[in-house]
Amino acid sequence: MDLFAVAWPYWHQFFFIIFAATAVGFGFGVLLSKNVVRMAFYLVLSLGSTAGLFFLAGAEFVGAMQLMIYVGGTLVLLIFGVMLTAQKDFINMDTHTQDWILATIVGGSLLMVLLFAAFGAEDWNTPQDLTDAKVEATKEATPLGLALTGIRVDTLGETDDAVQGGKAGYLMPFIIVSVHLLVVLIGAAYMARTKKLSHATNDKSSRAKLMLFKMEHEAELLEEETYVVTHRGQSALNPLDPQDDEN
Amino acid sequence: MASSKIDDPRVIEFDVRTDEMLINMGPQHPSTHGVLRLVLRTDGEVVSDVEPHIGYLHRCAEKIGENLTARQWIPYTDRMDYLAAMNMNLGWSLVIEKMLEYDLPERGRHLRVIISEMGRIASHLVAMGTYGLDLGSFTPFLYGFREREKILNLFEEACGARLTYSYLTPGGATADLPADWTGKCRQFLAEFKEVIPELHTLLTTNSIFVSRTAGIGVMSAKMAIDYGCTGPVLRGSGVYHDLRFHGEERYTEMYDGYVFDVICADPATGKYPESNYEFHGDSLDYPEIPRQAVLGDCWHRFYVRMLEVVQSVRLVEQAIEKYEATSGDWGTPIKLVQKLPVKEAYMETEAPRGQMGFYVVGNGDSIPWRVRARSSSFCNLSVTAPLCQGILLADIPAIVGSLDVVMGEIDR
Amino acid sequence: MADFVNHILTLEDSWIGYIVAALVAAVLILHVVAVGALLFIWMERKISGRIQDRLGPTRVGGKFGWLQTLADGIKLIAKEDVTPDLADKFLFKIAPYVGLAASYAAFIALPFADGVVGQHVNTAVFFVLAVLGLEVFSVILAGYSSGSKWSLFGAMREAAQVVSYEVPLGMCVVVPVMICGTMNLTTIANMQAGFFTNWLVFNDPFTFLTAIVYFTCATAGVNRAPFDLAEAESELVAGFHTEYSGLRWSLFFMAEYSSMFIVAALASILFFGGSHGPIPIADVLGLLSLDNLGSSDPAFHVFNEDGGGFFASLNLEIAIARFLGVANLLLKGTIGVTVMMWVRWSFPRLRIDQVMTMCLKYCVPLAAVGFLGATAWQALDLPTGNSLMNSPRYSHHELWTADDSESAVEEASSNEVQTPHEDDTHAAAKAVKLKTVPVSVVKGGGR
Amino acid sequence: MLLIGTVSVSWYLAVGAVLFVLGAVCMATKRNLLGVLMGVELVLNGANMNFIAFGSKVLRPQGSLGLDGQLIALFVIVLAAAEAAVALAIALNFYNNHNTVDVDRANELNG
Repeated sequence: MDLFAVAWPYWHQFFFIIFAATAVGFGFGVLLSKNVVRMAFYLVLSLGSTAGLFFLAGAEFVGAMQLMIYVGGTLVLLIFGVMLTAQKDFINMDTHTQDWILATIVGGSLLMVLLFAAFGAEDWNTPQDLTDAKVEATKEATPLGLALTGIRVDTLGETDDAVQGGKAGYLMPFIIVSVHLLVVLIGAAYMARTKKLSHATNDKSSRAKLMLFKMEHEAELLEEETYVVTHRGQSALNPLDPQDDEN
Repeated sequence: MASSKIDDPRVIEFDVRTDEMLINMGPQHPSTHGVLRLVLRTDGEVVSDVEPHIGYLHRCAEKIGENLTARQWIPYTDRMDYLAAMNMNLGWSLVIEKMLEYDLPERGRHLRVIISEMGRIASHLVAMGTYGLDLGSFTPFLYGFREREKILNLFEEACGARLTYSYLTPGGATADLPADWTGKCRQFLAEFKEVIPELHTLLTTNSIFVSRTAGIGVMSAKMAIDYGCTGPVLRGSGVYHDLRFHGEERYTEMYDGYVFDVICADPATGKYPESNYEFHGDSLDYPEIPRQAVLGDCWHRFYVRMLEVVQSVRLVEQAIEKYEATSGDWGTPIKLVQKLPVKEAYMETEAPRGQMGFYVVGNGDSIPWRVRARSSSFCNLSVTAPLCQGILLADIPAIVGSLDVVMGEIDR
Repeated sequence: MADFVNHILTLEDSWIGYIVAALVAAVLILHVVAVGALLFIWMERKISGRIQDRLGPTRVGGKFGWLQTLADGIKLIAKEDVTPDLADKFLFKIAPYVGLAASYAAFIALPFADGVVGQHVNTAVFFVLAVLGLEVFSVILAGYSSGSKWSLFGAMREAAQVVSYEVPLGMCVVVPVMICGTMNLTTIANMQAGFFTNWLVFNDPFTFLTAIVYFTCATAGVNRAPFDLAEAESELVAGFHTEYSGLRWSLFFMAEYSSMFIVAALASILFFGGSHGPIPIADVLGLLSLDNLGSSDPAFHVFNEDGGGFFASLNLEIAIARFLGVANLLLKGTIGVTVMMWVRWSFPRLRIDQVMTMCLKYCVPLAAVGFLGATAWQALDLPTGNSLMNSPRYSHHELWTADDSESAVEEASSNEVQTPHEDDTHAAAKAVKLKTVPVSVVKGGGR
Repeated sequence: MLLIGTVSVSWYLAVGAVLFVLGAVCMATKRNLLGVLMGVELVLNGANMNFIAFGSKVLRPQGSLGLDGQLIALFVIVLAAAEAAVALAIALNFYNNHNTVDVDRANELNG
């Protein structure tokens, strides 16, 4: 019963292992799967687990944004692309063996370097007491939003000008990114536009224009071939109606 | 010719292109009205080509007609346009009567007007309801069917059947209307008039409905004539043609003394005839034609049907009065083994879906030598392919639904 | 909750308490999802029946056909689970679970009442929307893996539609966040306590507009008519679930109905007062006053911390208040769902280009107008709904102070109702003195 | 071991490193253009993980990057969305012009 009675301060580790395992595991899924649709699905799960890790590290807003923009937006776009191009030959594409060998060697050595770096620094590897982690988490996204407008609430008390200058706001990058997004928006719209615009009428869609075009076209024909469409009150010359009786 | 002068807007080039898909829409598909099969060639949502395939409901009705006597074949006409079986009976009856040069008594004539116009109302109600269904609106369908049920109840009282009546026969009808039938019919019409504005609210003037149908599937008058379209499809394109006015004398004299309008927009003004019909006190106000609607589009075809229902109500009201004013014989059905003369006869009638023609050749026997039917839906369906080029996938149910085809009539 | 369980078991801060609490929360939410879906499907049938002049289910389970959905569920479980030959079997089988998991997970951060929430997430607004947005993957995977062209069409439509509609949806959601100065749904709901004039929908004309746009976009976001293009019956047979049958098919519907409820509940939290009724009954009865709102307040626990027996430790007043709150929210969510059903059975379906036009040409500009207008309204300090009623409002002010570098966040003046003038001047004075930045832009009543 | 010890920044960095390397290898080995794109996304996420870990006050109350980590991660997410949109447009154009998504076939500029 001792085990039950003991407080268990390992929630962070517990969820860390779950999320890290899914993130890395499905990351491997992306790498090893041959089917491009399944790759996309594994990527969704991997990035979703990464969002879980963000939550765990106290970056709730970034985690939510990861889910919303990255997983909910970017990856849907990616899957859209996959579906548009997933023809029979391209769903499963094998990798050449020499590519695998080369990539494994390079990737393995890179991983070694990165891991050594990650665990090498004493400061980074110092375990922290995480029992009160939840309280310590950044509570709101407001500091982030203020930082984007150039106000840093975490350096307000800072008297050292150098530190304050070093922790400046992000107004400029924010504007640059906004402009960048606008450019991308216009660029994407430009790339996916219809190349040849149909001739100008004041109608909305090209479909309606097509209809109008047909009608115009046929109105000319109608005159030439002396088809007369009659209406009540007019003299009837309807080709379907040789008797021409009037009620 | 003209296409060289104007840039052809059919040529639309997309930068992002996807692969063409060949898709079977039907014969088992919720919106193809029975067993119509459309083979679509699509690029994403844009349909480049549609080819209708028919024949899934072929039952050799015409050949069977060459092995049965004229009266025996009536049940087979029921199964052609099964939504307007009364009008099919009428067409066959008239052509046999024409062959036999039989003249119907006055009471029978009014009875036929009542029955065939009620059949038209019932058929248009289904057309209206299923059109709503095609566009994703379920409720009008049941509203339409609720009213249709009342008509079917009346028909059931008259002939005992609710779908395949075999009521009108060459020579008249199998029986006279029951004693208090006309009273019930009057009551139905009074109730039904209240419902018509509801249906207009649910569909005709609904802005989503208008945006789904107006400007879609525009068919010019010439095209409608060229493809042999008839009925509301033809009149929706602004061609003033209704066999009840312009048909053979043997058919039009059935409507002698009746006052009603042919629902057809004037192509010059785009306006429908002013309604001079008293509609529960007020003169019936037709709903406004929406700005987006072009003469000959899906909306107009639908609208023509909706207004024709009102004219049918008007006709039935007059017919009931005339029917009650006359007495005596309603016509005797011909004998089961009536010998047909050695001659041929062809006659078209204005069925709800268009001109339904029957052709019969007699050889002196009671069994006709040749029987053929001219189906209105067949010609109406033939415009599907030209109308459905370069449209969106969702417009196909809108266009096919507005043509209101019944496969039983096409495949026979 | 966890503390309470540990108290009962006389354990100090044991993990058992947390597990039990988590299980209880999970099971409760599961009930909302599953029973809610049963109820909503029944409601859909009844409502559609009444709209169409018929009765709907009448036989199973008594007079009103209460158990019709359950009977259907049993039928669906008994049906064969068909997997088409051409399907990508793994993805085909897993797709319905993805959708259900997404809409289930979104409930985690949804506060049913003040303090009744699976997990406090400070960015709950976006968490709910983000997790709900993951539902699109289930549709895409189902559509793609079915090996049917109709399903693929449905999936493509869904992908295009949902990604587009998240833009105006996000913009609408930002408005209450901006007015309340927080993304915490509990706080947003609490700020609308009191009379219904406190509801953000009546805050100013622009929030009213935003609420309407939000509801439209939410309807589109959860694929309900007239935006149900992904399963457009008359065009695509059944869209993405054409090839599904049996239990897997019903899972799609469970996910659909529970996400309908989530967006409706989110609408009621963001714009319609959340768990607070139009009239503060709990306040009038003296069960709960606006003064002690705020779930972070330790005095505001249903179960007293000092242990004792079950009933002794139960804080009855707060429990009743919370019960009323949950009932309020469920009622409001159900009303929202009913409106969606009403719309579904009245209107035809839009075409895909019209859906896109609706989003990009109408919803996005309107949401932008609503956002800018609401911002201007706040900035110009124009009269709001509650200032006309002169009803007090729970205020939530956060001040980032210089001497609080440890947590960077301090909740100041959260547990008392202050008149805005006092509050503002107080904050301003503090801001000057301590170089603090008053963040919240809340305005109270009594202007 | 991990369960008994506590999670430090290093563990997050390790996850980030693994994701990064997986993404890099994915970029190198996949022949499908969209597979390469997925590798890019993984790499970006691996990098993001580092920013979050360094910026986390939970993991390292003293000497953390503070808000900067989260802010940079936000920028990365937003720019990744833009990147994906452009890359997708390129991929679709490539597919339209060459009727393939095999990156090995994109060798027209190969002297």
